[in-house]
Order: sequence, then structure tokens, then C-alpha cells
Amino acid sequence: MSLLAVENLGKEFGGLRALDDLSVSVDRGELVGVMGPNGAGKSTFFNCVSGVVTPDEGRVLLDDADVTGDSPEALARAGMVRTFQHTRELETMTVRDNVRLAAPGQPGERTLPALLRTGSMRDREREVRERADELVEAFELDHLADEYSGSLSGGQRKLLELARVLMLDPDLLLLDEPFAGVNPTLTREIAERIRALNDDGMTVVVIEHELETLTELVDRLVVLQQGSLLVEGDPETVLSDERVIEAYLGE
Amino acid sequence: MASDNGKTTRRAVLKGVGAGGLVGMAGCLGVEGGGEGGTEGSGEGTGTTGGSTSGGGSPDSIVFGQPAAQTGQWDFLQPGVSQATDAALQNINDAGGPLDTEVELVRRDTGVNPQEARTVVTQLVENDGASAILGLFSSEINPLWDFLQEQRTPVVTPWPGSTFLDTRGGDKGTPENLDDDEWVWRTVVGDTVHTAGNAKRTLDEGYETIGVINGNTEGERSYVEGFLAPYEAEGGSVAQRVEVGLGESSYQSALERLFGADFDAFLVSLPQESAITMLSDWADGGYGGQPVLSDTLGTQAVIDQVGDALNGAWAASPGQSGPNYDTFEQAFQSAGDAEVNAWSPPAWDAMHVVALAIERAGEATPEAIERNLGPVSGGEGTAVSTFAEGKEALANGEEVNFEGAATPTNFTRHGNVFGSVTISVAKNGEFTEAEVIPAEDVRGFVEEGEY
Amino acid sequence: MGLLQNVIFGLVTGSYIAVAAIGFTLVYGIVNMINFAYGEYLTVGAFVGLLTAGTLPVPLPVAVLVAMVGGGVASLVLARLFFTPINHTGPVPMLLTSIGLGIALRNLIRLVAGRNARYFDTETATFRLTGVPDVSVGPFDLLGDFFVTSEHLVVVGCAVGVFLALHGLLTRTDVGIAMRAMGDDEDLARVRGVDTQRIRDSVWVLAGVLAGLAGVLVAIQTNVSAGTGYSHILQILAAAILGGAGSPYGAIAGSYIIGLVLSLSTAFLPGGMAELSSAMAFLILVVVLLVKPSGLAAREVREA
Amino acid sequence: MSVADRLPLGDAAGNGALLLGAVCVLLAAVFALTPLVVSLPGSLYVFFEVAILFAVYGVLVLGLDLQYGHTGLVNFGHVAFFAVGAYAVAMLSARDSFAGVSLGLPWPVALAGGVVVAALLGAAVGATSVRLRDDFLAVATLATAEIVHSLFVSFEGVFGGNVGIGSVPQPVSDLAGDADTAMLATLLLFGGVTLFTLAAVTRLTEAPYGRVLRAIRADELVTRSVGKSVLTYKMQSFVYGAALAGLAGGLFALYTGAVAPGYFTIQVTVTVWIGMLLGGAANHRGVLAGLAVIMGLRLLSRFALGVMPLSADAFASVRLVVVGLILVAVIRYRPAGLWGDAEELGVDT
Repeated sequence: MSLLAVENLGKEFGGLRALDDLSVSVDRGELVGVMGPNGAGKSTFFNCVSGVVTPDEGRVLLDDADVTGDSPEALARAGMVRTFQHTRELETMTVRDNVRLAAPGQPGERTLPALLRTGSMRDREREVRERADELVEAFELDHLADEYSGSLSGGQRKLLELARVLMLDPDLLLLDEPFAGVNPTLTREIAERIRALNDDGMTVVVIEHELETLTELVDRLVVLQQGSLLVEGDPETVLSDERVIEAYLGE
Repeated sequence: MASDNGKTTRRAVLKGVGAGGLVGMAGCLGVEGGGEGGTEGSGEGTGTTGGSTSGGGSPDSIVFGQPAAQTGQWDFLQPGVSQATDAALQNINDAGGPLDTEVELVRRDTGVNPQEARTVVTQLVENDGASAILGLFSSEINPLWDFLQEQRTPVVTPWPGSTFLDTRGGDKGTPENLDDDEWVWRTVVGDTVHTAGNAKRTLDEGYETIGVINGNTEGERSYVEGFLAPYEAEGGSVAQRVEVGLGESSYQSALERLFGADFDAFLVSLPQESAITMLSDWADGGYGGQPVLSDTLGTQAVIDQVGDALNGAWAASPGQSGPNYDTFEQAFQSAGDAEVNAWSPPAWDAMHVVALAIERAGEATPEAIERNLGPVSGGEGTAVSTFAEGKEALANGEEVNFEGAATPTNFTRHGNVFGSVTISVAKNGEFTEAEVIPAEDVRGFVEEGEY
Repeated sequence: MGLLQNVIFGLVTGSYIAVAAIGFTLVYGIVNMINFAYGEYLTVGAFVGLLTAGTLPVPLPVAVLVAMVGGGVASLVLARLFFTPINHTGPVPMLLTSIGLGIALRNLIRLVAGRNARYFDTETATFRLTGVPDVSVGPFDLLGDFFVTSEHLVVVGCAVGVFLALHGLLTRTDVGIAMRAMGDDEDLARVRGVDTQRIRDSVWVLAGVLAGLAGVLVAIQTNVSAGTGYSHILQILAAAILGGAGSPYGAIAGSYIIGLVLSLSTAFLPGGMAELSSAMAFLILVVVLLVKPSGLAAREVREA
Repeated sequence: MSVADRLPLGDAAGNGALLLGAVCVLLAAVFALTPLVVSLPGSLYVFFEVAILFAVYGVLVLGLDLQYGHTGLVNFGHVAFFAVGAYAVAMLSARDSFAGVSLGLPWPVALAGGVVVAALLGAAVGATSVRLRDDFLAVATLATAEIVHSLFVSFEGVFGGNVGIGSVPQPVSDLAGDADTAMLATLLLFGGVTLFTLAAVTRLTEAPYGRVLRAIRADELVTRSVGKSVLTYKMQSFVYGAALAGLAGGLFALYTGAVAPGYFTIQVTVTVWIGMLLGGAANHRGVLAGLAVIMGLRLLSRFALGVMPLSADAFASVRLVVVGLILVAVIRYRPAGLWGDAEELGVDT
């Protein structure tokens, strides 16, 4: 059964049709790649799914529940978390705080427990710190843990963003161009981590402009063109499809 | 007088029973314990004094404090008041000063803001050692009322017309007894009174229905209310009243609204600049009707800017009909080039009564001044128009009665003054005095004890 | 009460708000800042005009031109001194800087020029149209007799002149076209070879020139004092935002709406509410920000 | 302030302020409630006056810092909430005011009412405005303050017009009896309240709660995408700031015994903003110190009148020119303020 189902999604920006009757579904445990030329609607697709933008038409189902138009925060709490194409670090916070922030279920994020410094807040914070430190270490950011994330390099930012979303322990992870602007070594490393996460049972959808890494990584490829589904299937089939070749060459 | 020769504390110590000493707190706090319990009511006690004055003989210096509008809403009126104050200061010091001591005047900006005024008054009284305060607007006095009472320093101010002060302030007719005093005096005629003169004129001229246009600040509203009470009591009626904001670029819509009603004369209570804009709009629009102007508008600038359309308009002013206006005017003109405004003569009067009060008291403490403001301004004594005359008369053992520039300066029990009201009519490019409504006529409109 | 007459008053008020609001909104669009010191530019212009008219034997229109030049120069100098160096810091520091600059300028003007209000000596003629039928609806007349004064005509005439000149500038000249391009997308404009700093300077000058004109117009109608411009800044701001911040054409529309609302609310609000007319501009402003923050011109003001 | 760990798990943050605040309030109670009297040198009164005002404005600046320093909400109408709190308290507690409404309720009830009314106004403004972009929020709040001010001036029957509301109870003065003791007790009490406020906001912002606020200031979308209800937090922050301003207003009214529009001009907003920026937004002790610097400078400048080669008239204008230029200079040369953290605020130095 599908974890994420998108049905007949449509979105228009000032007369420009960014998404046109798009239907895609992702099964639990899958690792799906979404590709397409610039302007194909990949980011709009993510934005509609993750609640950043409300679609004009169609439905988004998460675990069979209709979540169309739900806010990003509600979707994040429901288990669907995304990253951004241009990494969005909380630059005025430290690496540690960036990761800790994402922790769910912290009673200390409510006024009264924060004011009263309740035991439950402290206990939870202790867990949060341990988990955050693990993640920071796992992504080899521990030597930068107390730096403001504004001082990180592009690749480090990608890693930090991954660490941050993993803090939420999502069921469904939407990654928007995780390899953009990252050197080849780091690209491979990030790809391995994504693979590992998927192997552990996390459902992952990756948007990527770069074909090479993506086709090696994913189970299934979805190709968008002008806001519609062009082709979908396993990477090899998709890449040999005439329409795909044409779409990319025609760019 | 002799009873008050010692140093006096400025703040009443009302309580002090069984206090333990908190010794050595930060060094800056003198802590008093016990000893003077239960002196309720007398308002007297021995202790420290904040001022630089002392009783007996010639004090080292005498300081007057003037909270001023050097910035803020009414700053354009300050030059006329500052110059009148400085002229009076010159006059007083030229005559040797009270108790043969030169008076120093400290002027500090309040921005017409009660918060700033509070700080300024504190600083003037406590740091500059001022023994009297010669300023403060209604919008400062009203919110600071309790605070000013605590200062126990006389405030003799030329500005406030506010009806709030009609039944507040003064020595309640008992100069020697400070317990009932309310420490605020004004040398300007309150709105309740001189507006009655204007109302009388309006009725006498046969205008029984009027329109009213006024600004939305205390001074403007209070003028209108002062005008309307006797006007309506004597049978006049208001056809339309429009309240407007100050400093707007156009009052045409407000005029359109005002003149939508039917009346013969209309009362204008606005500060000068807004009034000029409004009256220019009125002239351009050709609305007609008899303009009746509030006291502050009888100025050359109004005529110059509005032009011939204003012919026949009158302003009723209480501020320039004192018995010794000419003495003031002469001194004022030679003191600088500021324009006389309605508060200049009262500022002159305020300085004089305070200086004379010191001379009569023989000391320059706030309490002594408070006790003597009544005696030097009213009563039976020799009429004097300047400090020099007063000083001489007092030296001869006579009582004095200061006759001021704005009014005869006879304080009522609430520290208010009455005066005749001068009606000036605009004619051929200037205001000419047309009529003086005597103080007695005006007084008839105000109940005894209510002012 | 004649509606027509009050509409005329509203259009006059709207006219000088519009002249100022265009300058304000251009700065917003190109420099991306709310310039709270803009009111002081009006004051500077008004004083320059007054000084010129008072000391030199020149006719008033020449004094107005001098005021416009003075406003433009002042605006450029102030921008170079205070705003250009912090251009990169974002809207909030720029706004706060302009607030500080406004306080300093206002008091500097007071220090130099004194506190008394000054007046322009002008003659006003009134043109009256009578015999216009009242078209009554309830207690209101839709038409009715009305008048206009020469001052009205000058103000509206100046405003229309400014609109036409502005339109020409924005559509026909290189600088104007570059301004529009930069307002739409600064990066793109830079890529296309627009000298963005030069355009910013041009906008500052233009804004100062318009402020100078508006200052003199207000001063002729009322007077000149250190607080002249400051007392109008919120109306200007309200008009610019109502029109869609950054859009000069929107600002014109916004100004006339504000002018009409001020005039009509003064004339027609019921007795107890008439006092609110002075707060009306702000009420409109708040409502616009709540309902349609992008204003009439409907520019996208999206976060993220 | 350590940037590494905002949440010291062992020793509670803000406890120092809490303790000191309790000491102050206790001392205030000692002076107010016992027959103990003090007498202060008159020359210090003006400093006490300004110190009391500083304590009141301190509560204001801490609320503002919660809104702007931590959450990034540009509230340029802070004085409105201060004024509304003060007016509500005055109208609820005054007995027979010369003008306007006076209900004569006990002052503790009135004070609670004042905080609630200010918080409600905060909620109303917040609900409609916190979505706006920074500079538009500034304009919306500024306009709100103008509207509130003109309502107070215009509706004389309710708010007393320019006269304001008088005859407000002054509980500290009544309890303490003489003026000097009352002044000291007031300063201690208000200082205690300011310290309590400091403790409360410190606890809030050093808890995970504050982490969310700072994240919102940094990037709303990211904060939402990790599951935080940004709007809720922005509303809370705005309302808490408004409620604190209401508290400050209530204390102010009960201290001065009267409120009038003249107390609540845009000057108040400008002063607390300059104080906050000068001290360094997001640093609670820093903003208090910044406020102390600007208020101290203004006070000291009063004493400069005698030594400056200027007339009193010119001096009054020069003072304000200097205040304006300080604001300009701070933003340009110390954008993070004197004690702020430039990296944390994301500004260049």
C-alpha cells in the first residue's frame, strides 16, 4: 500500500501552469527519485506535498489520510519531513541547536514547562541532546558542533540539514536536490547515507537534477515534464525512454 | 513669619514611629528612625533641606525654576514667555533683587510631556534649589497633580486655562496655614472666566445661535466649554460643533460640515497655526458669518495671513488688560524681539508676585513664598506695579498689593485671577481694541467659591 | 452637505499626498526601505522654497523649482551619508536608521530655523459655480453648488504634471526603464548591465525633488515649521502601502483614496465619530495590511 | 552569554535574577509595611525618579526583546500596549477622576485587568499582523499605536481626553506614608518586578521554547518544516510582550496616580528600541544595560545644561539630535549592540 499518494495535482502561478494533473504514489519503504528538466515542476511538486504551497487542484494522501493543504508543521508531525533545494540553515544558531531544534515532543517548547523547568522537560532535553550529539557525530560535524551554522561550507550544510531532519525520525523523507553543489566524494557519502536510511525502512523521495547519482541510488524514477508525469519506472527503463532523452536533450 | 525661621524639610514626614535604623545602606541613604512620631497634619518637621536657601538675612542665592516648552507641541509660544520672564528677572535684579540677592532663573525643557515635566520639576527643586516654579502647562499639571502637592513648592504658572484648576490650587484664603494649600497658582485668567466675557459680547451683539469649531486638545476644548456654559445659560444655543485635529493641511471638509448648519456667528478655538489654515480655508470658501476668536488668535499674524475676510472678527483676550500692561510692554520690547503672546504678561506677573513674596517673607523658602503670595497680591496694601516699588514700600513697613500686567493679580482662594476681558476687532489689517468688559461683569458668570 | 464639494476637497488633499507618496514608494521599490525620515525631506524643501521666495526677488514658481532642486540634493546627500553604506543590511536596520535620522533632522531644522511657523505670501482666487442642482439622497446632496480656489487648481495641476512627467520618465527614458526593471528584479537588472547604484542615486534624487515640491505645496496651504513634514509622514506611508509599496501608480491611487476618505469622513461621519477622522488614514492602513498586504497594485509580497 | 549551551540542565538559568528580585520585593515590603522611614538627600530624587522609570521601561524592553530579539517580530507600536495597560488599570481603579471613566475597583483587580486588556489587544493585533513581512509589521504596529493614541485623546468622556485619568490609587505611597520611603520602596518593588520579568524571560528563552523562537527569527519555513507551529509561537511571543507592556503600564499608573496621553508618545517606543538595539537584541541583560545607558545619557545631559556653551533653547534641540544620531550610529557601527552577539543576530560588524 502506498505511503504517499498524489492525485491529479494542479497548481498555477500567475498564469503559468507549474503542475498539471500530476498523479504519483510512493510505497512504504521505497526509494524514489524525481527528475525532470528545469521548470518541470519538481520543486512545486515537493512544495505542494509538504504543505509549503497549497495546490489548486487534486489531493495529497499520506498513509491514506487526506492531508491536502495541511501546514508543513502538521505534516512534519505526521511523519513527512523535507529538505530544501537551497539549504536553509538556521544560520544564527549553532550546529547543535540546529539539530536539537527538530526534536519532537519536547514539553519545554510550551510556556509553562519552560517557565517552571519541569522534570519532564529536563528529561526530554537530556534525550534530545544525546540523540542530537549522535547525529552530529554520525555526520562528522562534531568538530563544528558549537559553530554557528552560517559558517559551514555548502557540503557541510547538506549534512547538517540531513542530521536535522533525521532528528524527527520521519516515516517519509523528501530530499530536494541533496547533491546540488556538493563535491563528488561527499556526494557519494550522502548517497550512501540515504541508501542506509532506506535500508533501515525509511521511505525516501529524492529530487535531483543530476542524473548519474540518482539513477544509481533509487529503486524507481519518476520523470516530470511541464508539470505532468512523463514517465515512471525502474531507472534503466526510464533512462532509455525516448521521451526522457528528448526532454533532456531538448533542454 | 517668625515661626518659620528654621530649616524645613520639603517633604512631610508623616510617619516615623518606632523605626529602627537601617544603618549604612549604600551610604547614600540617610536613614532616620523614630523621634518625631505623629506630627500628622502640621506638615512640618525638622530635617534636611534640599535647596540652597536658608532662613534669615540675605540668602546666598535665590533660584527660580522654569519648566519650559523649548521643544514639543507648544514650543512656538515659549519665546514670548521666556522673554517676558527674562524681562521681569532683569527688572527685579536691577532693583536689587529680593532680600538684596540676585535671582537666578534656571529654565529646563519639558517638551510639554508630563513625564519629562516630572523629572524637570524634581531637578529644579532638588538639584537646582529652586524655591518656586514658574511654568507648567495644563497637560503637565493635571496628571502631575499629586506629585506637585508632594513637592511643597509653589508653582506659579502663566499657561494653564484648564477648568481643572478652577477649584484647585491656591491657599484657600488662609495664607498662614499651609495644610490646606494646593501649591499651584496661575497668573492667567482661567478659561471659565474670560470665555464668559466673550460669550457676553457674542450675546450682546445679538448672535443667539453659533457654530463651534475647535481643536481636540485640552486648551481648545476647555475654552469652548468655558464659553458655552454662560452662553447657553443666558439663552444662546449651539447649532453645530465640529472638533478637528491640529496641524492638518486642510480644514475645508470640517468647514463644509460646520456650515451645513444654520447660524450667524461661529466660535474658533484653535492654536494659531491651525486657525490660520482654517480661517484661510474659510475665507477662500466664502462661507461668511461672524467669526468669534479665542483669546490666542487676536494676533497680527492671523490678520496678515487670513486677510481682509477677517474684518469684523473679534477676539476676546484676558491677557493684556492688567492695570500695568504698559510697564510690562515697555520692559518686554527692550528685552528682545520675540512676539508678545497671551501668556507673556502673565509670565511677567508670576515673576513679580514670587519676588515680592520673598521680599515680604524675609526669606526665600518655598513655604515662605507660599504663605506670602496671597498677601502681596491682594488686599489693602499700597498698589505697586514693579518690584522696585514693592521693595521700597515693604522696606517702609507697608503692605503691598501688586497690580499686574495681565490682570490686577488678586488671587482667589483657589489661586486664580480675575481680569477684565479686552475685545479686539479686526479692521483694516490690524486688531483694534473695541471694548473692555470689566472684571466685575465677567465675575457675575462665575459662582463664588467655584473659581 | 454637498458630496461633490467634499470630493473636490478630497482630490486636492489626495494630490499633495500623491506627489510625496510617489517619491516615498519609489524609494521603497528600488532601495527596499521604508524611509521614515521622508517627512523631513518635505520640510527641507519647504524651507528652501521659503528662503528663496523670502530673500530673492523671484516669482513663486521659481522658488518652487529651487525647492525641488534643494530637496533632490538633500535627499542624495543624506542617502549617500546614511543609507547607501548600509544598503546590504536589510529593511529593518534601514527603517530604524531612517527613524533616527528623522529625529535628528527634525531637531536640527528646529535648531537652525527656530520654532515659529513661517508663511508663504500668496493670493488666492475663488471660482464659484452656482446653480448646480442638488441631487438629494436622504440628508446628502450628490451635487450642489461648489467652489474651487486657485490654490486647489495649482495643487491638482502640479500633481497631474508630476504624474505625466513620471509616466514619461518610467516608460520613455533609459533611467526610468532601468528603474522599473530594478523594481521588478534587482539581480536580473544587474545581470542585464544596469548600474544599480546609479539608479538608486537617481531614485533618491527623484524622491527628494518630489518631496521638495510636496513640501512647498503643503507649506503654501498651511505653513512651514520643523514639524511640517513629520505631521504628514503617516498619511504618505499609508497611501504608498495602500497602493502597493513600490508601485508609483498604486501610490497615486492610494493617495486619492486616502484624501477622499479623510475628506468624506470629516464631513459625513456621525457626530461622535467625527473625531476619528484624523485616525482614519491609519485605520485604512491597518485594514489594508490585514486584508491585502500587497496593496492595490497586487505585487507579490511573499515570504520565503 | 555562552552560546554553546543555552540550557544549563543543572543550575536553573535566571535563578540569580529571581533571587535578587525576591530580595528587592522583600525589602520593598519592609519599607512599605513597617513604620521604618528613610530620608534621601534631595539631590538624589531625580536619580530615583529616573531609576523608577527605568524599572518600568525595563519590563517594556524585556517584552520587546522577546518579540524582536528572539522571535524577530518588529513591533514598532510597543507604547500602545503600555498605554492600554496603564489606562485600563487607571480606569478600573480610579475613584472620581476629574475626567473619564473611573470604576473604583481595588487596585490588584485593576492591575490584573490591565495585563489582560493589554494581552487581548496584543492578541488582536497579533492575530491579524504577525504574518506580515518585518517592515510591514513595523508599520502596522506603528499605525496601531497612532490609532490608540488618537482614541485616548478624542474620546474625552471615556478616556479623559488630554487631561487623562486622575485619582488613581498609589498603593506604595499610601502604605509607606512619607515620600522618601515611598520612593525607595517603589524603586525596590519595581526593580523586583523587573528582575522577576528578567528571570521569566530568561527561563523561557533558555528553554527549548527559546530555541524555537530563535529558529523562527532565523527562518520560519525551516522551523515549520521541522514541525513547529510558527504562528502559534509568534502569537504567544507577541501576546507575552504585550502583556508585559500592560504590566509595566499598570505599575506606572499605580505609581504616578494619573495617566494622560502625554505619557504615551512615540518617544517611549523610540527609547526602548534604542535601549534594546544599543544593548544588543536577544541578550536580556544587554537590553537592560542598553536601556540604562540611553536613559542615563538623557539624564546626565540634563545636568550638562550649565556647562554647555549653548542656550537652553538650543540645548533642548541638540539633545534630541544626539538621540537620533545615537540610533543611527548604533545600527551602522554596532549592529549587534554593545553586548549582543553579532553571529547570533546574523549581522555584519
